[in-house]
Amino acid sequence: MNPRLLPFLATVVIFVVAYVICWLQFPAMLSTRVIGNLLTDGAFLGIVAVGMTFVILSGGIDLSVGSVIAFSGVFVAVMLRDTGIHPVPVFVLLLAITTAFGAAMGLIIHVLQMPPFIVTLAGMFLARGMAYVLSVDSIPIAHPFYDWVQTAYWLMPGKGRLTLIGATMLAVFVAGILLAHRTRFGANVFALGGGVQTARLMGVPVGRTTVLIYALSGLLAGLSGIVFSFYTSAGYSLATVGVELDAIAAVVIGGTLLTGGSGFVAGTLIGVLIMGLIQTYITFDGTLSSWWTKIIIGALLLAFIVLQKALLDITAKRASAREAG
Amino acid sequence: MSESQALLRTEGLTKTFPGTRALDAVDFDLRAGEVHALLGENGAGKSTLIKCLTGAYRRDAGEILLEGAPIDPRDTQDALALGIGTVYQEVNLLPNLSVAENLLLGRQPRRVGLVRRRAMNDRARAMLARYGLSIDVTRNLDAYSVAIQQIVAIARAVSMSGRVLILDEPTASLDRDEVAMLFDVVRGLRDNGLGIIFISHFLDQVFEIADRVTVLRNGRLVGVHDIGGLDRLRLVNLMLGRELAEETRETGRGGIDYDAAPRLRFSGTGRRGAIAPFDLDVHRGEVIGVAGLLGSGRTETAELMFGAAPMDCGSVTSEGRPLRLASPRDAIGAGFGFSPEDRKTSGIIGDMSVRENIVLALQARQGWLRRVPMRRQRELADDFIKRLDIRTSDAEKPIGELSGGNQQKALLARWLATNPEFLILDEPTRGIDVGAHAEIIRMIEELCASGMSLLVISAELDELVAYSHRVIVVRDRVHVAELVGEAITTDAIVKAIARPAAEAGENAR
Amino acid sequence: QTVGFSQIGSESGWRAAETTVTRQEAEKRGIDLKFADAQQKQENQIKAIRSFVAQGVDAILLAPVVATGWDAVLQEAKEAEIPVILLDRMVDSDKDLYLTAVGSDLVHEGEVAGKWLVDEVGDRECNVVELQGTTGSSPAIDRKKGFEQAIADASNIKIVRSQTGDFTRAKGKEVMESFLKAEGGDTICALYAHNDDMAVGAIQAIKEAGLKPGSDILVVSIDAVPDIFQAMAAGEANATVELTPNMAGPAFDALAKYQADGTEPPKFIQTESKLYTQADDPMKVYEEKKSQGY
Amino acid sequence: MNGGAARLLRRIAPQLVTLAVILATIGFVFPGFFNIAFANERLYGSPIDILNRGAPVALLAIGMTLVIATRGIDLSVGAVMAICGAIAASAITAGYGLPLTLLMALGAGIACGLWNGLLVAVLGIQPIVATLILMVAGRGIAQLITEGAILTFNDAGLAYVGSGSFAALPMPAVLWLSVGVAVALLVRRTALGMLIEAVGVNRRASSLAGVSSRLLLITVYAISGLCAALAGIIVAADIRGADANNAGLFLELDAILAVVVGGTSLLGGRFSIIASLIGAMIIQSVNTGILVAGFPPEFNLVIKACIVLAILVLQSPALYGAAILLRRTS
Ligand SMILES: Nc1ncnc2c1ncn2[C@@H]1O[C@H](COP(=O)(O)OP(=O)(O)OP(=O)(O)O)[C@@H](O)[C@H]1O
Ligand SMILES: Nc1ncnc2c1ncn2[C@@H]1O[C@H](COP(=O)(O)OP(=O)(O)OP(=O)(O)O)[C@@H](O)[C@H]1O
Ligand SMILES: [Mg+2]
Ligand SMILES: [Mg+2]
Repeated sequence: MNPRLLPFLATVVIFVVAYVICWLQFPAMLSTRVIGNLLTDGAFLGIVAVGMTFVILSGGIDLSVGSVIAFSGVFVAVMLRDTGIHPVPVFVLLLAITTAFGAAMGLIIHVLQMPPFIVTLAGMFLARGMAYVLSVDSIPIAHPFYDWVQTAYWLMPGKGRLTLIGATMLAVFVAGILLAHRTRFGANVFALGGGVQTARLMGVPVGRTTVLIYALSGLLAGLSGIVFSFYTSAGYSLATVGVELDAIAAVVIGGTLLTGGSGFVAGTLIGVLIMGLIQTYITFDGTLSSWWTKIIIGALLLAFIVLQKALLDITAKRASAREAG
Repeated sequence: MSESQALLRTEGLTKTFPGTRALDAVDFDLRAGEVHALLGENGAGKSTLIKCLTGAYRRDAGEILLEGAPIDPRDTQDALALGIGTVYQEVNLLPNLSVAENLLLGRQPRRVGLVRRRAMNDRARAMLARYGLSIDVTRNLDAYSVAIQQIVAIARAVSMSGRVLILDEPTASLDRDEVAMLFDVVRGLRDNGLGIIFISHFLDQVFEIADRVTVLRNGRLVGVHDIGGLDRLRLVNLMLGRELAEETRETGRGGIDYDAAPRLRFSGTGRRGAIAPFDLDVHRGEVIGVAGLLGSGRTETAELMFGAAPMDCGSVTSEGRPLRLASPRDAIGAGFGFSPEDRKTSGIIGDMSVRENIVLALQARQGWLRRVPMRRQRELADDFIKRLDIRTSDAEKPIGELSGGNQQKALLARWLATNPEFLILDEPTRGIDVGAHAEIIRMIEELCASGMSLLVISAELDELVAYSHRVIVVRDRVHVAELVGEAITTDAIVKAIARPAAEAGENAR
Repeated sequence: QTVGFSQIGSESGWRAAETTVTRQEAEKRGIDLKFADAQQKQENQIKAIRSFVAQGVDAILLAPVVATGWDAVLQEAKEAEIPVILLDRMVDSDKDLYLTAVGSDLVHEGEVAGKWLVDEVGDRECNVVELQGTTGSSPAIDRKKGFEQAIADASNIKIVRSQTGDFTRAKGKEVMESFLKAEGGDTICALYAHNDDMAVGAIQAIKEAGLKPGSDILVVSIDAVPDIFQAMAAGEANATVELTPNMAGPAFDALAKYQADGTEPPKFIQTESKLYTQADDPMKVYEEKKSQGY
Repeated sequence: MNGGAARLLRRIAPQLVTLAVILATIGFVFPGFFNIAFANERLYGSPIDILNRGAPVALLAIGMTLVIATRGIDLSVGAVMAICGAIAASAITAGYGLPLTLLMALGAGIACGLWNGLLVAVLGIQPIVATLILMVAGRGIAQLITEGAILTFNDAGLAYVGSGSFAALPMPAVLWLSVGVAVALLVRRTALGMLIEAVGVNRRASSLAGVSSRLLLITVYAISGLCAALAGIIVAADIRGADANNAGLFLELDAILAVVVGGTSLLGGRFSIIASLIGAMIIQSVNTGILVAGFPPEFNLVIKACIVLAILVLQSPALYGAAILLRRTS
């Protein structure tokens, strides 16, 4: 087996074990309802985390996504409220805007050689600020198209729902996996993560790839914003604060190195599911106070990361021992 | 040398860095179907010249003509598109990608936009087979030694060069066999009409493969010569601009009292998966050479002895007292020093100045509280810059901006500054020019005369023969033979490397 | 029986008190309360409600972080025949989707505060500085609106500066400091803060600037948390509008009636927005309130 | 010595110019900005406010600079502020007396830093994730101490740390200035600074050269924790209460921003504490400027984003390179 796959496998093993533990404690956790919820509730996070995976693989970071999601919701809501345009063209316009926004950040990062952390931090302020400027109120969305999308789900046996947005996330993951691991663009992303200077010397189009990566992240943040607007039927400028950190955590739990150059899009899906599992577990438990909730989330995050590391170290040791023997 | 013959030409190429004029109006021409060696001391501007050719640097002035037409590569992609393939001095591949991906990055075989993995791996295997390498191409590049990475880099560059192939010190970490293999490939390409630029500090190799040489000194063109009209001495004079006293070794190889108690005794030390347990005594004033093929476990031996890779069996004594070697700090505390093989990732602190790099080990040993006074730091740095002839505009220049060979010298200085009792040098002369090479060998001998013990790993057997009192031969991660005194000859070493283990054992000592 | 409670988070002392009181009320009635803290995120609240539905609780209490976006998940709860009661904030979903809402009218709170100021200053010219809540949050929007409505007819009262203090004491103090610098302390006649915490911070800023809060600058705010009563007792704050943390009591009562015989409660059970001034024996109220987990 | 001063000046010149431009702009928009008065034995005025209000970010930036120099990042500082503020408030109300209270709060900060350092240096967890854990859990711990409420206290001694004055300056300003000077001297008079830089640029090579990189990393996070603790005490003392929910919220981002505006690379290596401190003052000037300017608060973020972008563009190495090129060609 290829040792490159180890971090991913470790994540999967941990997820399965964790789920089994949850199920032993709360048998209701293994219902299609919970599984459907994990997918639906994780949808917007999952989509944005795919974009984040690309960014992190390239050695960058995108702090703007949470704000872009909020901006997208507000933008869609305002457009639907103030103009008679059908949602679909509004979506297209929005995706164009967020993609351009991402591309612009990528361009600044590349041309001005500024650290992504800071550029996207400014982007985070800007996108949230633009959302405020559009509207500080939360704006409900009422449109037949939204009603239709919300009722478009497949009722799994056991009353669980596989919703359209959950399915969208899965589709985005499939596309992301192909793009990252099976295209030249994907290889270039990994190359940037391995070292920008070296990648440049090897003929990787550094500028174009950087711009494309952040554009992709912007695009997916926009898409995630649309999904979020379906999820809540509203646009709200204060929504999704801190989602960028959730996305980063999901990516890292999924076995991608924050230093770039190594990781898996599929691992991110597991990361998102693990984050959802933690939430669900805490709700099922239902006895934790606000503060204990935070402490337990932190402790579980730590546990996952330490376990993953331990698992990797053990397998690495085994492998070297086998080679020697 | 008519105009039509020139495949690649530069006219008045100039490149300035803050504080240095790396290239000063250099004219250079490369013909189709020749191997053209580019020679010069460390810091002469060779790497800079080729980086200007490939667009990695933007030149300040001058023309570049490819087949008579001016070209202006803005980045390396342009150069690749023009059919100029390059192996840069430091291995410039991506450690986090698989070998196959490194070989075919940007040219992966595709079907409907998706990379065909299997086809890619097959192609990669085929590419490496030419160099006698059959490794798992799906593993990450960083699973392999520097030498293998070097070969992969060469394979990649060769496959991308339609018209020109540039090799910047490709043989620095290769063994004879690999070098021979590489030269076969290069000759084949030359016969197919490619122009090849070859940079090396191994003059033997230059004489073996080159058709013409261009010599640079301090960023200026010194001359262009056909190899036929040159001898070694002449070439060295051209490069250095002065006479180099050919070192005549006295046969003072004795003088080590093997009956006295050794300074250090490694008994049964080893590490699973890295190097089999071995015994080794280190005596005062002794130079121990370590020879072996690529990946045989030489570096592992050194890292183990320095505590960089903890041993899992055996014990060490120093002057009869037990010594704990769990980390480099322990080793340094016991008076060890270690100059690692991969200077880019394990040696230099790129963003920091030459001065800081030189005092680093000394400072680390003194502890953070007792700062080496600035005056002393400057003295040390200036002293070593002078003694080792490190070419830098001043001691405050970031070491990353020095030429490769000069970085190596600064690393040596780092350890000499700590005045160690036992110094381990892994490939200390890699990428160092002839002048400095002689200087370093003289220094090794001086150091030993003053009582320091040395363990030197080198792929250059001549060099090992020149200064070793004893040579350890490593094969397949086992110390298989030990040659002492007059028994040390190039032939003997080659034989020990090649001979099966059982026989080699008999010959030890 | 089991009731799920999806709380916004614990961003303020008032919110912590609401959680404490809800727990106490549930315990009093022998209800098993499943508590879920959403850390200020709507998506977490939606997740929590979904998990409550998946667990099959008997009823759900929801303190919504924002008014919009609840239709789908409330619909799901309805389909699973689990009654939902809203606490302290409203949603703009269809009224069929929840059993009832217990809360105060945020606009009204602002009006009460504004009216008090109008009465207090009479015909005097009065420049007011306003400390807003977190930009975009519904209390900030509504309390601003209510206050503006109340002072709309009093042409002598003007809001001269308005900036967000994020509902926090520290920001309240910092922003007040800048107000005092920008306007000059003696031209400001009153401070209106969207919550007491910001007012408490601002009072310190006023004191440090060498002015007397409560007399040089009138201070009116909303929530009625214990600390503001201390300030009132010291004469440093003038009035506060109470937002009771006991929303769960009426909610559980309505729920019990509904479950017993299907009595539909009114769709909105409004709690009182009581005005407290220095005349109301602030120290006594302080002692009463101290035990409520603020 | 003189050469050193000149080098320092050259290093911080861009930050100084930026600060001057921003202050001048505010002064232009709001003419009373530079008025400074003397009352109650201390100075008053907007510039003093900047020094005073900038204290938490400045303190955080000191520790953050060192952490970033090792190629790390510390997201937990905001939460650590909350923890230490809460500890200080509860200790003083429990009657432990000022010295013990301060000791406990500062000790807690160091403990938090050691925890981060352990995760990063010993377990080898990536800094951003390692500190994310404490960022999430730490606020919970702080709330656990205060039980979600604002823990008010009335101890004049502790309040003095936040709102007292010393030598005509507000106490927080005095504190960050002296901690800044102390840490700057500590790292530059000893070899600490150089070793930190070495570890940040190339940890493997530094270890091989005998630098105890593990210990250094832990030390650096501990210093960061200590600075955060002091910032937390100041914030709590300022409002005479520990607000576990909001103390230090999102301040880690401002601190990182200050370090970057100060010209230290997020990729580790060369750092300057003085430049970071000027960076903190730049950020506080922007914040204070926005407050006195009187725009509607909806625009705060957009304005801040634009100013930050402008600063970064002006300080970007690429632009700097282009400027040199221009000068040379002309
Ligand atoms: N990026 C850079 N910045 C500043 N100076 C540089 C840079 N790269 C090279 N130099 C300087 O330019 C000069 C020429 O360096 P170059 O690398 O071309 O030497 P070289 O001939 O390849 O030497 P070597 O044999 O040691 O590899 C040196 O003095 C070096 O210090
Ligand atoms: N020819 C080869 N085929 C397969 N693997 C190899 C080969 N050469 C080296 N390796 C791998 O590269 C790794 C590193 O080798 P290492 O650098 O330690 O060898 P070495 O004895 O120090 O030789 P050198 O320093 O000359 O490269 C080893 O783990 C080995 O498995
Ligand atoms: Mg070179
Ligand atoms: Mg080696």
